[in-house]
Amino acid sequence: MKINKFAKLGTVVALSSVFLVACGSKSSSTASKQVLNWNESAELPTMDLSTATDVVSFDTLNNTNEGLYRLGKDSKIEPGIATKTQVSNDGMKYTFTLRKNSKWSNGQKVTAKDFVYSWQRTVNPKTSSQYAYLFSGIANADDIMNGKKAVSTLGIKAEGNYKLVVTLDKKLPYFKLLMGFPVFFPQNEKAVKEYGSKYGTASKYMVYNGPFELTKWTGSNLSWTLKKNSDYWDKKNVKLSAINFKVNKSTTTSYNLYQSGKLDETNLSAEQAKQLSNSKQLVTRKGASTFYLQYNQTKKEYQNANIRKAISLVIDRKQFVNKVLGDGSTVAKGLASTGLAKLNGTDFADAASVKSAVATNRAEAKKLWAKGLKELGVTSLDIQLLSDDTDKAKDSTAFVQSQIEENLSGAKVSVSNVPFKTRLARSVSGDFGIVISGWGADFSDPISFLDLFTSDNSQNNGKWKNTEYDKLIEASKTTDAANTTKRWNDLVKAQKILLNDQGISPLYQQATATLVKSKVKGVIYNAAGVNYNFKDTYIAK
Amino acid sequence: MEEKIKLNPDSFEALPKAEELDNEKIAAPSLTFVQDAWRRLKMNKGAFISLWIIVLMLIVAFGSSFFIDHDSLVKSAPNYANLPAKIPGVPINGFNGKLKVAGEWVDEYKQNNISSDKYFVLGTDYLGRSLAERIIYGTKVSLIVALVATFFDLTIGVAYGIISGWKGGRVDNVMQRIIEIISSVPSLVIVVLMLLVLKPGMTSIIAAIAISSWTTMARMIRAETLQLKSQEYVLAARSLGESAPKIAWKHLVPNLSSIIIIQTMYTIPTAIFFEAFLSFIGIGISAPETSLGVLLNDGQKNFQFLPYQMWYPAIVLCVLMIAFNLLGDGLRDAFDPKTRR
Amino acid sequence: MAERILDVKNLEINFHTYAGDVKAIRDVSFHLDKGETLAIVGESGSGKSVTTKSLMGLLANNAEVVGGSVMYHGQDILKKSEKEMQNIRGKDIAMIFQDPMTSLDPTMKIGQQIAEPLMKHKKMEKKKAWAQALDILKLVGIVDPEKRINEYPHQFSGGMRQRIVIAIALVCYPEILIADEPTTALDVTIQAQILDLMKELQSKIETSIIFITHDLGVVAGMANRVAVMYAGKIVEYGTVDEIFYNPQHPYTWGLLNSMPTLSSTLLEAIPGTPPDLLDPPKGDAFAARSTYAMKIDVEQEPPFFKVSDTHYAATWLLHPDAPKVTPPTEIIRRQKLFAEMSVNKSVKA
Amino acid sequence: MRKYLLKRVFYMVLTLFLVATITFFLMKLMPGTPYSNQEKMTPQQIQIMNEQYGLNKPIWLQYLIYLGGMLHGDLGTSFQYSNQPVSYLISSRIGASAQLGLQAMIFGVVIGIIIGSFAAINRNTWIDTLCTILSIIGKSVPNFVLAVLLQFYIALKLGWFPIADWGGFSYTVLPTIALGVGPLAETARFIRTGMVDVLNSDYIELARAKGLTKFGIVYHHALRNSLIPLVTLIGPYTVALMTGSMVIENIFSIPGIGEQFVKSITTNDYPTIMGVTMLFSAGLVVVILLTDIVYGIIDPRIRLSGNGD
Repeated sequence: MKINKFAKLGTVVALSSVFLVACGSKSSSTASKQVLNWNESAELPTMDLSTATDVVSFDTLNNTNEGLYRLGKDSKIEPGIATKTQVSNDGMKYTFTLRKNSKWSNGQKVTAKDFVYSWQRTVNPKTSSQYAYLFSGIANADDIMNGKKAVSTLGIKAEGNYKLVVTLDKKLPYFKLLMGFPVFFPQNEKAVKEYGSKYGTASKYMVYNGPFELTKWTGSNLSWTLKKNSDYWDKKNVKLSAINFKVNKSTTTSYNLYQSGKLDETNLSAEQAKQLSNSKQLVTRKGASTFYLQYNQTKKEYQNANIRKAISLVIDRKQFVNKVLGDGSTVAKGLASTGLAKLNGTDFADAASVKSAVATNRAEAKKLWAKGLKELGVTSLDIQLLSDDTDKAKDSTAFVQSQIEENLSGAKVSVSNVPFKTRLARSVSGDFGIVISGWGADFSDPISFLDLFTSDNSQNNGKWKNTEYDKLIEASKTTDAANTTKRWNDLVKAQKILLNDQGISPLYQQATATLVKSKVKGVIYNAAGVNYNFKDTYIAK
Repeated sequence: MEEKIKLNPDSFEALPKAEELDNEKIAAPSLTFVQDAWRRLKMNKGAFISLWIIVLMLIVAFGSSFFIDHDSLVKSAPNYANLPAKIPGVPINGFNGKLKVAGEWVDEYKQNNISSDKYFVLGTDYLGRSLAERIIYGTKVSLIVALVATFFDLTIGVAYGIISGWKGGRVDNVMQRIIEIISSVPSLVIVVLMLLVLKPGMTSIIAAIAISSWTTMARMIRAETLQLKSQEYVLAARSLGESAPKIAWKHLVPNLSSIIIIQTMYTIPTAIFFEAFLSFIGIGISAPETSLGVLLNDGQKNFQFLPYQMWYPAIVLCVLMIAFNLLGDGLRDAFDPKTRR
Repeated sequence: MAERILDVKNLEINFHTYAGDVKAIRDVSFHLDKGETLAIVGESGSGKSVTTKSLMGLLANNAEVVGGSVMYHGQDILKKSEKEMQNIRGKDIAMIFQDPMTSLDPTMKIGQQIAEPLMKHKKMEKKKAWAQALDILKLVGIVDPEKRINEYPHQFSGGMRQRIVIAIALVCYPEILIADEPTTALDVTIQAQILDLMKELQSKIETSIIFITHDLGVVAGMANRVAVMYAGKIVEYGTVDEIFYNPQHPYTWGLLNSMPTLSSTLLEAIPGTPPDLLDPPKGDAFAARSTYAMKIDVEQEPPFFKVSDTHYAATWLLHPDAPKVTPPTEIIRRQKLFAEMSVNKSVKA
Repeated sequence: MRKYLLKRVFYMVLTLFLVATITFFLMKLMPGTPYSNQEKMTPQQIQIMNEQYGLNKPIWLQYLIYLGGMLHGDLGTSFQYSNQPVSYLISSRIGASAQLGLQAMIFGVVIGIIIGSFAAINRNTWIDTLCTILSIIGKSVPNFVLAVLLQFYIALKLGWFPIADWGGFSYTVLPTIALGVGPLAETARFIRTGMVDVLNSDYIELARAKGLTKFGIVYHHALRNSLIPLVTLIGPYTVALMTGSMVIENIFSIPGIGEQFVKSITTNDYPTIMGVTMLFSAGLVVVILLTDIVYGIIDPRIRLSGNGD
């Protein structure tokens, strides 16, 4: 009851404040209260965009710095430093005109040279950027990363201070999306040189050109503050005066804080989400990440398609997402996540879905299982199930284990939940039977997923191989790259092949349940790449 | 002096010898050391009750092996997920299938359309598995971890202590340095490091706890052995040419037994705590096996909504720890000759 | 007649234990005159220490005074509150304990330990109390007291520590000094020194002493009167000479017989062990160990029979109807000496 | 005395050296790599990165380099925070942990002494029983369970103290209690037993014979004598507080070492794991040495017998 009343009141106030803001007259009356208290579940490891690898770093970089574009709602491109973009007819050359009123927090102007410097620094093997692979496609990037060419040969040139020219090796249909990802942001050479090894290790060892400036971050503490950047070119549209971030690793703690009003947002554990499923403040952040079973096809039992299909058919995914996870995660339709890309109003996930690949049919499963065992000439099978040691991963393994053991006679599942990096290492070395892992898109394009399972991809730990699949993916990057429909069809076909053969068994598309106070408006969340953009956020009241 | 007492003429006859001897018997029953300890333990109500609680828990936990096996652990029934306790014929809120949701008692069984003849005595967990079953199984696992780890602690610690104390001199010096080094790293850190290297699981936890926790036992045994070594009966045995292992077994171990028993009683709750702690920080027992620590960890995540999921395992864990601690105290008092009256 | 400062009447003390009530003190009466030394002698467990602790109000928690009175300056000490007792302890009645190794606080300078009673009872300032502590240290024969007053107990030998314990007891010049086996834990050579010291101090400080011991040899030189205790009762009391040379109770005979003398080379132990006081025997508690036991000894408790004005003994042997028995030869020898002594005395008189 | 100290310090260094060695090689046995995006990196990049972290060198050389660095207080660079020296990570977080630990120790010891002596003075009465029950419960309830309960009931429901975070004194109250209850229970039990022993000793009887008041006896004699052995418990307490901080800091979101340690375990951050392990060991070894010295200073029996062995 109470919640309802407040919620209504909230909307009214929100509407009126939107009105006021729209008029562009008064924002000072709300300015004093424009402080957001945000929960983080992990520390901020670095502010060096070349070496960042984690969500928190990228999110923070996205709000304190700015590249050519910003990613707005639904991954729409919004203006950043680039005021004008020209693409050559063959799509291999981009010319950006930069705004002249963007400034670093050390007083220097943001120029095209900063981009050149930043990109070269990232692809330089010496920097050992773990995200440099995203540069693949930009002229000479791959060769530079492999140490075959000099850094200066990278396909980026500054023509004067405010004109930037980028040349590509191959067409990148998603190139503009990439520009919203912090790895492609500019870096101030003076700052990098001046701070040396301390660059990006504390808020004072970093310069900013985005809507906010990072403060109170010592490099290892559990709280920091984003303060409105008074030098930001679009500062009049930035409404928040500060965002206080607080790391709480226990969702129990963060929920307690949220309830007591110390936080305006908290992420929820699956159990909390289940209990709060009726709350008006519950916001489910749908991720662009899919979790799936990956079979180790260097082992003969998993080379058997019947075994793989039987295992897939036995899992009741609906029950899993609703009853076990209960955090808004949905049954995966395929590999690429829903909402990632659309063509003519059709979502890629729908277009490329294979119903039987994610269905439950236990009778069929038992038949296939028996058949598979016969083909293998065994009566029982020990299955090593590997996954992370997060709560969700533990729930997943427990559920999958129970589904397999209950329904497939002769199956004996042993589970190991290990830390993320250990899991990665074991995946890479092939020390697993089935691994439950997930992949999140770096940018909003199916290729971000489908690339994983080409036979030569280093991340194809299960070593699933399909020549036609490889060909289709290759075609989408080369011959069909320019033709949107053809490229689309290639990718749809490829995913169907993958699913029909159960190269992987998709489980669910991840969502994160969060609680957000209803007074918080205008939070932009994107599933792929960087998640949060607070530029337009404000507190209604 | 006036005599108010009647004196018989034969009163002053000398006493026959037999009667004399009769008077020499000692009125209080003579008790052996163990009997005396047992009597004293029985006098200590807390310790005695604890003993029975532990026995009961052992019986329930290990007796359950016939009913609760791997299959019932693995089996999930998400339809029944997160139901509160419902005991037939108990109309008390909290035990009748009702749960306090936003300040009001709601019948979760009804809400989830569960047939009215379905009962979960302690409710269910997030996968719809009976919490009672899991707690019993978890208790068993916790006890196994504790008992096996304690067994190693005991054998390593006692043997090490006796050897170190018996040999003395340089051997003792070196052995004590080794103990010093081991105990200069917090044992929990050792356990954590061991678990990182070993594959997670019960065996690793037992091994890790066993490796790190025997030093206290070894120290105490050594100190006592040093004292016993110079006792006459040990010297006598030595001078009669008995072999060292024989002396250790026949003379030292029996005399060390009270220390060993008491120390064991304290090691067990420590091991239980270690296991719970490891599971709590997420490197303990892995699914589908469960333990009190795992249940506690699962429960605390949801404490605001389903407090019973933490309370029940917490109560069982605390009762277990209290029982072992009280029994340990009781045994210490019972065996300690200083408090013998 | 000397002033009677302490009068114990029919004292009965029980200890509550798991097995039942131990009747540790059974109907004990004695008195103490000003300036005299009364020795209470008996085997361990005979109730000597319990008796004296009851005088100090220092009985253990499970002890209960069942009956009797302890009159001190006309007041019954047993009826006094803890608070009132605190003002008597250390000031009027002081005590020396058996084991000097454990009766000093290991963590406190001895100066402070001696000064404590002064600060408590005489309300002295610390400085003054320490000055007086220094004096008493000199008195008890500590060498270099100025230095040693600042030392800790473990830096002293056993004999020195006992001197300190004595110093603590005497620092307030108490009226009664209870010495509970003060020399038992010491070497024989030190024993003599301590005993001499006590005698010397008694004359200086004019205190009455209740001297508890199991060692009759020590008594001879120290005490004016002796009470022999057995199984929670006093079985015989009299002057030193009466006890030593005209003992009447078979237990006293046994004690004397087991004591080395110049003339006898053969020592005889008393056979058997003391009775269990949980269930004390009905008659004479010593009957079971006595070679002179009679039927009546196991039936009825003997009353005190008067031997002289100062000498009483509780044994049926003194009953007029009792057969005359022959005591051990050593006792006969002593009684002979006693007879000679009394003749001499009367001659002198 | 000086010789004894030198000997002790020598053994201390030796111990730390061995701990460092063992931890180092244990870490080398651990599965996994420090990189979270290994598959996406080119061999060239991985090679350069291995060079940066010194992972391409033979293990014995890595070991020597590690030891060499440690002598200069250099514990390497964290794997989870890029370019962040482990020594900085530790030093920036040690304050909170130390404050919390110290407060918990003081809280536990002081309250424990009060409860324990109260129980001993009133032994075998209901007060004693109550104190014993309380201390048994305190010893038996795991601190992380207590922390969750305190946070929920005291902080959230009653609102007496902040729920989490690290700010002023009020923020430290609940974590201090959660962390200090273990030492409190231990102290109470220890003091009770010790004081019962002391109260039964001859010198207390002598003190009573002096006519001292009950308070005087307890304060001047009993407490002093039962407190001295308590010093020996400070070592074990330090251990308990170090390890306890791992979960307590997590639950109360306190930027401390324990919290960092757990994080580095789950992220394979070997340099940090090693660094914290070394810190814990060094802390413990120093505390043990200090308690031995302090014990010698406050106990006259050891102080004046010279070597204190």
